[in-house]
Amino acid sequence: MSKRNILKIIAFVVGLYFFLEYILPEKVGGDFDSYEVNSPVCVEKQGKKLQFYVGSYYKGRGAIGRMVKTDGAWKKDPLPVLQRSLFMKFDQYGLAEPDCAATPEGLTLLYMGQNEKEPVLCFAESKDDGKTFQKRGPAVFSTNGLFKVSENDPNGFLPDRIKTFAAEYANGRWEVFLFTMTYRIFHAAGPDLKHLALDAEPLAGTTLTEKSPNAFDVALEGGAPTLFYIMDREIMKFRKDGSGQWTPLVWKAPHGSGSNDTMYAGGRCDSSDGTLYLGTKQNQKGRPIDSPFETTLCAVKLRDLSDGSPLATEMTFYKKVGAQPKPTYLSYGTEWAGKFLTVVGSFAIFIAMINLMLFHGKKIYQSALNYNAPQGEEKLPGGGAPMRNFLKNAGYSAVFLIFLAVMIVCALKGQTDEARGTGWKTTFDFLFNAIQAPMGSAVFSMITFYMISAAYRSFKVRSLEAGFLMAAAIVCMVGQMPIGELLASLVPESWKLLQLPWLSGKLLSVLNAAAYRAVLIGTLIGSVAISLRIWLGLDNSVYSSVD
Amino acid sequence: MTEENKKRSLWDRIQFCDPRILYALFAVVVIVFEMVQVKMPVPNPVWVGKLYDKVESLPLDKAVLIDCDYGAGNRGECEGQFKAFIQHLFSRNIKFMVLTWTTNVEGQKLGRQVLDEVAKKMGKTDGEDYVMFQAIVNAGGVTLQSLAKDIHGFVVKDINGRDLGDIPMMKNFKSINDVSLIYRVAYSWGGIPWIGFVQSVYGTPLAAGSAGIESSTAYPYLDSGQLCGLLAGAAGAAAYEKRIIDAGITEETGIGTKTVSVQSFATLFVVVSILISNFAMFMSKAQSRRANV
Amino acid sequence: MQKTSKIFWLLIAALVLILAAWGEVKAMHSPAVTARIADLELPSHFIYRLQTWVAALSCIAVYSFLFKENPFYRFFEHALLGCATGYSCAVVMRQNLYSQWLVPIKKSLMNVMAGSYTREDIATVALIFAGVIGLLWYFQYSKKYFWVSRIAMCISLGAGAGLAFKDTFNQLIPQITGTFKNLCPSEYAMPGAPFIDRFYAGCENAIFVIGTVSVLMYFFFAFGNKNAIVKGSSKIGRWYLMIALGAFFGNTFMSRLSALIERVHFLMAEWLLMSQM
Amino acid sequence: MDHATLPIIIFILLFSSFIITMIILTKRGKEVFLRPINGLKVIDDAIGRAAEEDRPIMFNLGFDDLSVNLFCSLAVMGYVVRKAAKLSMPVYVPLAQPLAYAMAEEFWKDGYAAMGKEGMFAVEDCLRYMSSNQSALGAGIAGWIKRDHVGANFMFGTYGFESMMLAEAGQQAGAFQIACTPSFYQVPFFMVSCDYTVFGEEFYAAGAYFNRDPVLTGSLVGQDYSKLVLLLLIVLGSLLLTIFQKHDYLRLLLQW
Repeated sequence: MSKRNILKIIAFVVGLYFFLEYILPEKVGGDFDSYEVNSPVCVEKQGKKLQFYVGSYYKGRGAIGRMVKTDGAWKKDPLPVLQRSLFMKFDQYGLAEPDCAATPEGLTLLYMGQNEKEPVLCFAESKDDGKTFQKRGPAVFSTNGLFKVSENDPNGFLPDRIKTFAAEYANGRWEVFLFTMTYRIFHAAGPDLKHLALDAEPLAGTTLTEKSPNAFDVALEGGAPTLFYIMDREIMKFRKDGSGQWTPLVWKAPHGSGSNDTMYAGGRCDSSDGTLYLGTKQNQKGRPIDSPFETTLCAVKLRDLSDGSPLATEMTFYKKVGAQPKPTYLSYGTEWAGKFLTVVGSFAIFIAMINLMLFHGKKIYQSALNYNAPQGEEKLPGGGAPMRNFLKNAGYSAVFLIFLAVMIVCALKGQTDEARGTGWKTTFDFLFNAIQAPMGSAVFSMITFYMISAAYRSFKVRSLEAGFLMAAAIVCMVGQMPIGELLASLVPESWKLLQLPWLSGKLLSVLNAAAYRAVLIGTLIGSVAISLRIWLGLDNSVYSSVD
Repeated sequence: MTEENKKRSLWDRIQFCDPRILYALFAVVVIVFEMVQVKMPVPNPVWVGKLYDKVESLPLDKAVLIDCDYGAGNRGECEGQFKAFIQHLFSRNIKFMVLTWTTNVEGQKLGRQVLDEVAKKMGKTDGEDYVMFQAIVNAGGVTLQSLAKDIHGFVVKDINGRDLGDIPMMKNFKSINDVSLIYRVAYSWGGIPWIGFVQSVYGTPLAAGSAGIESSTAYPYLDSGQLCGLLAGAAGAAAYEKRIIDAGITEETGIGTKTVSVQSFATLFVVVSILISNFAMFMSKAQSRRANV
Repeated sequence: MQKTSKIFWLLIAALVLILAAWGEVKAMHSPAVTARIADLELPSHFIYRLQTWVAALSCIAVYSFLFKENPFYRFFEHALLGCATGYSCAVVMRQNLYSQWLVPIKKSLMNVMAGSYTREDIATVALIFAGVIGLLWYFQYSKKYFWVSRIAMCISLGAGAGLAFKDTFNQLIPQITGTFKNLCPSEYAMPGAPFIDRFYAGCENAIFVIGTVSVLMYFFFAFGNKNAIVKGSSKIGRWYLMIALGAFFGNTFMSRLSALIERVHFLMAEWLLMSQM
Repeated sequence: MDHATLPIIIFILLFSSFIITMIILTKRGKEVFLRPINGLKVIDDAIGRAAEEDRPIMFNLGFDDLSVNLFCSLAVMGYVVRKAAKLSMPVYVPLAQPLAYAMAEEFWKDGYAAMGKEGMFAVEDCLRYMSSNQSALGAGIAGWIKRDHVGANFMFGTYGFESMMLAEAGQQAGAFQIACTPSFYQVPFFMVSCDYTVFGEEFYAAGAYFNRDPVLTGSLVGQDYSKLVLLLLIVLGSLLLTIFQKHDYLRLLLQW
């Protein structure tokens, strides 16, 4: 077992750990709601309180989770109850804005299915208190009896695209309200969600500004379905009057938790036990009432909307700050491995310093020996007075060691808080601002002079290729500078090709991006090959100095 | 055919002139336009606007993680990008954490000087509105993986030596899921593999402020959506500064704007010199062809 | 020629000294200087001016290397090397090894001694092993045990190789899917866009996809030498690369120029106070 | 993703199998075709021209320390030294790293020994360790090129900004210059002042082309097949998207 093989095995084992940690699939039910949590909805089924919410693990991939209130505390299911499906056209990119209603057969959950076209209002039914749902596809609306469902507008006849919706199941009929992109509310009703008759005219009396409502839901208040929404700290309520027309019971009352910012109520309400529960997401703007600053879901009990008393809040914390994706069995070690390798790396940084100290120390030592050596046997180039000779050889090494020592001591002492006014901090700032920073940028900028003389002398268009390169370089340089902007203002707006900023933008974001993307793909595949060779020990150049 | 035995025609004298004349002319151009700060219309690249709008739409309950890794060499470009960005964050009351690496300690020192100066002007307190971590060693992807999972456990202390647990602001930011945007200011934006280990894993948007040289490698990533914004060189810094001045966040002209107005004349000088030297080459070739025909 | 250039440089030096002295006078009572002193928290005006002078001399030393390598430059170069190495080692000592490694280990050791410890404490104590491996780096100075220093390198290399797959494929997949471009977008793909915009978008996408494909073909080595398509498209690929290289060259100039302009701004504004701070 | 999705696992298995099988095949001696790089075909003409004008040849190894890049450059250097030894021409090799000096000396001596011309040129004045500081290295080599009026200048390996100084000095001295570097940023400067420029992955192909190391050649061919798969995916994806205007199924499949 030669030393080289031992090293190869060590490298292989360490590499295997990280490779397997990446390859093993996540433990089932990763923290699907660890990235974002919003739009909760509460529902009551035979005395059992449920709450559904949208949780997303990766930005934008919403899935619906479920919480049950058992003996006073909300308990969260680890797995999402409803997820996006890849090949069902309506919700490939995730689910959003759920609303739940209890029906005789079980629970029905309506949601906006996100896909690359407009969101589609779909629904799913569950028989076992929301543990599992079967998707039923889009809800179908029709005006005066004409059903038309097509691939382009799966919702059937719709006057406008849906912004948000509200639905409730009351005494055998579904009442659905649609808040459209043009800020109008439409009402639809029907025996089941596949046959909903949509009123031709929007709801009258709605004073809607160009804003979407904070909360928008329909609930049974005293048995009668009531639509209500919060818009700019005003609560509007609609109820069906005797003649079947929806009349607005306008009631303006301040609400919110006393802080001047509105209580962001993004959820729904439910009134099975006579009081309205309004699920809300914690207020983003100001500091929350008394809870630590966490994304919380709370069911807000609206005792009674009419007397305008502020909403009592019933807090339920459930998302842990700092939640992470569910690891595989090997993942618990990656944090420790990260700290381990970082510490090993930090030890390696001293090698550069030690090498420099050895190099310059040797120079000083040899010059000192040479100082009193007789004329003939100097080890270093001699000539001239011994002191001048010593300084010429060892002077600069001494300068290096002095500055090294002074800088280490000042940097160690000068950076802490209590050293703010002391001499250490001033010397440290002096050394940094007088020598390190200016010389660093001076050395970096020195090359500009080389570039200018090299550019002038040797950048000649000798071949067509060099001509292409030169033209692209000039367009890129002038196009990104204010000069390009000045020249562009002389050219008429429609002649895009002559406007250098536009041209350099296109050159960079299309031609350069395409070419460099291919180079990038080549480099990435190259790094896979190199790391594969190092990992499997095929590459011997790395162990060249080990027998 | 070295240049000595070539007939010293006018064009040859121009083509092979002494570089010191070039240096002198260039120095004159830079010094003159440094003293005469000409007011120039600052260009407005697409990706600067996209980053500005992204910061405008950031949620307040998450923090921004700034990776400040520029060196003394590219203060001209990156310091303007860093300063404009933190002024914008301060004006929108978005909390942010500044991360620095041991492999480039200048970034920590220069970043801290700029941060203290801007915080003092805009009345922001360390620990409440912003925090600067102590430097961490870059051991590649494995460092980012454990940093993303548990910031407190990995960084342990901030630059003044206070534990992260005692800092009031840090109570709400424990892992990368509490970070709404990562912004890397550096000479080479790709130096730290944020895309491979954080952006593609957690979906945290990543924006880059890089020196001009490396900005051309960012465009494939901008096109594929892995980067959500780019400030390219001093021109990028000047464009962002113009936007925050228009929004009334600050009045003083930024470092980028000063650099870019002188830089456009320096660039013009270089471009003109290249064209002259090419023109001289063509003329001398034509002359020699006419001579031996 | 030699004598005249010597006089020429002496004249330049004299002019600079006069401007510098005039700058000092202006600096005495210029508000911008006092603001700058407050910003940098410097104790006195003299220290600020000394710092500016040393910074200016170091810049001139660097630029003097352009003409000839001289002891003035070599002094400041070794000073820079000393400061840079010293500062980074001090930061590693205090901020990495002391407070990110020793302090957590001390704290969790106390917990373990006291008996009340969690899983994290044991993990932190186990980090001592990392220090042992870290010390192996220094075996490279001994001839006999040179290979021991390669252990630490192997661990880092192995981890790097293992993680390279994750880094590579997490970057690669969005790059590939990013190149799926719609070559002729229809009314359905871009609703409400007039034909001319859709045509331009289609051309742009076509240029992009052809570019990526042809440059990929340019870097094929193992096959396709006789195949006409590969030969033709790699020629197109080379044109695309020329333009990309032109963009690289243009941006390289931008960076170098802004570094020089920043230095000239420092010299003119802070040292000679001839331009606005 | 934090953990590999199904498409990524398929890619990993596919690419690894390409690379490993090709390495095993080339180790077993299967002759693998590598298209000649156009820049390297003219190496012989460059040496011949320099020999005619009786001007020395210079081979730069760039800034690499012990790494894959250095071994590729050394492979080409071995070939150049052997060719120059046949025409009994000196080859100057300036170096930037101490470790590289030892390896270069070995290759240099083997080259001349193979042609039976051991003692013809002294190692000390042909191989010189300049400095590991970039600006000093650039200035030193530029001076050396102009002083010795180099006839053919080869620049292999990775370069920083000193690439400009070398290329311009060589162009001034009227040398026939060939540059071959993986560092993409220096290619524009080489492109405009050298006669032939080889860049990107062609540098590794050059190494494999000359030293026929089975591991390097095999993995290059394996990488080519992987890139072919990705190329076909790109073409397929674009066509699919053009046909089904908005439904980007392949993108959804890959980003499961």
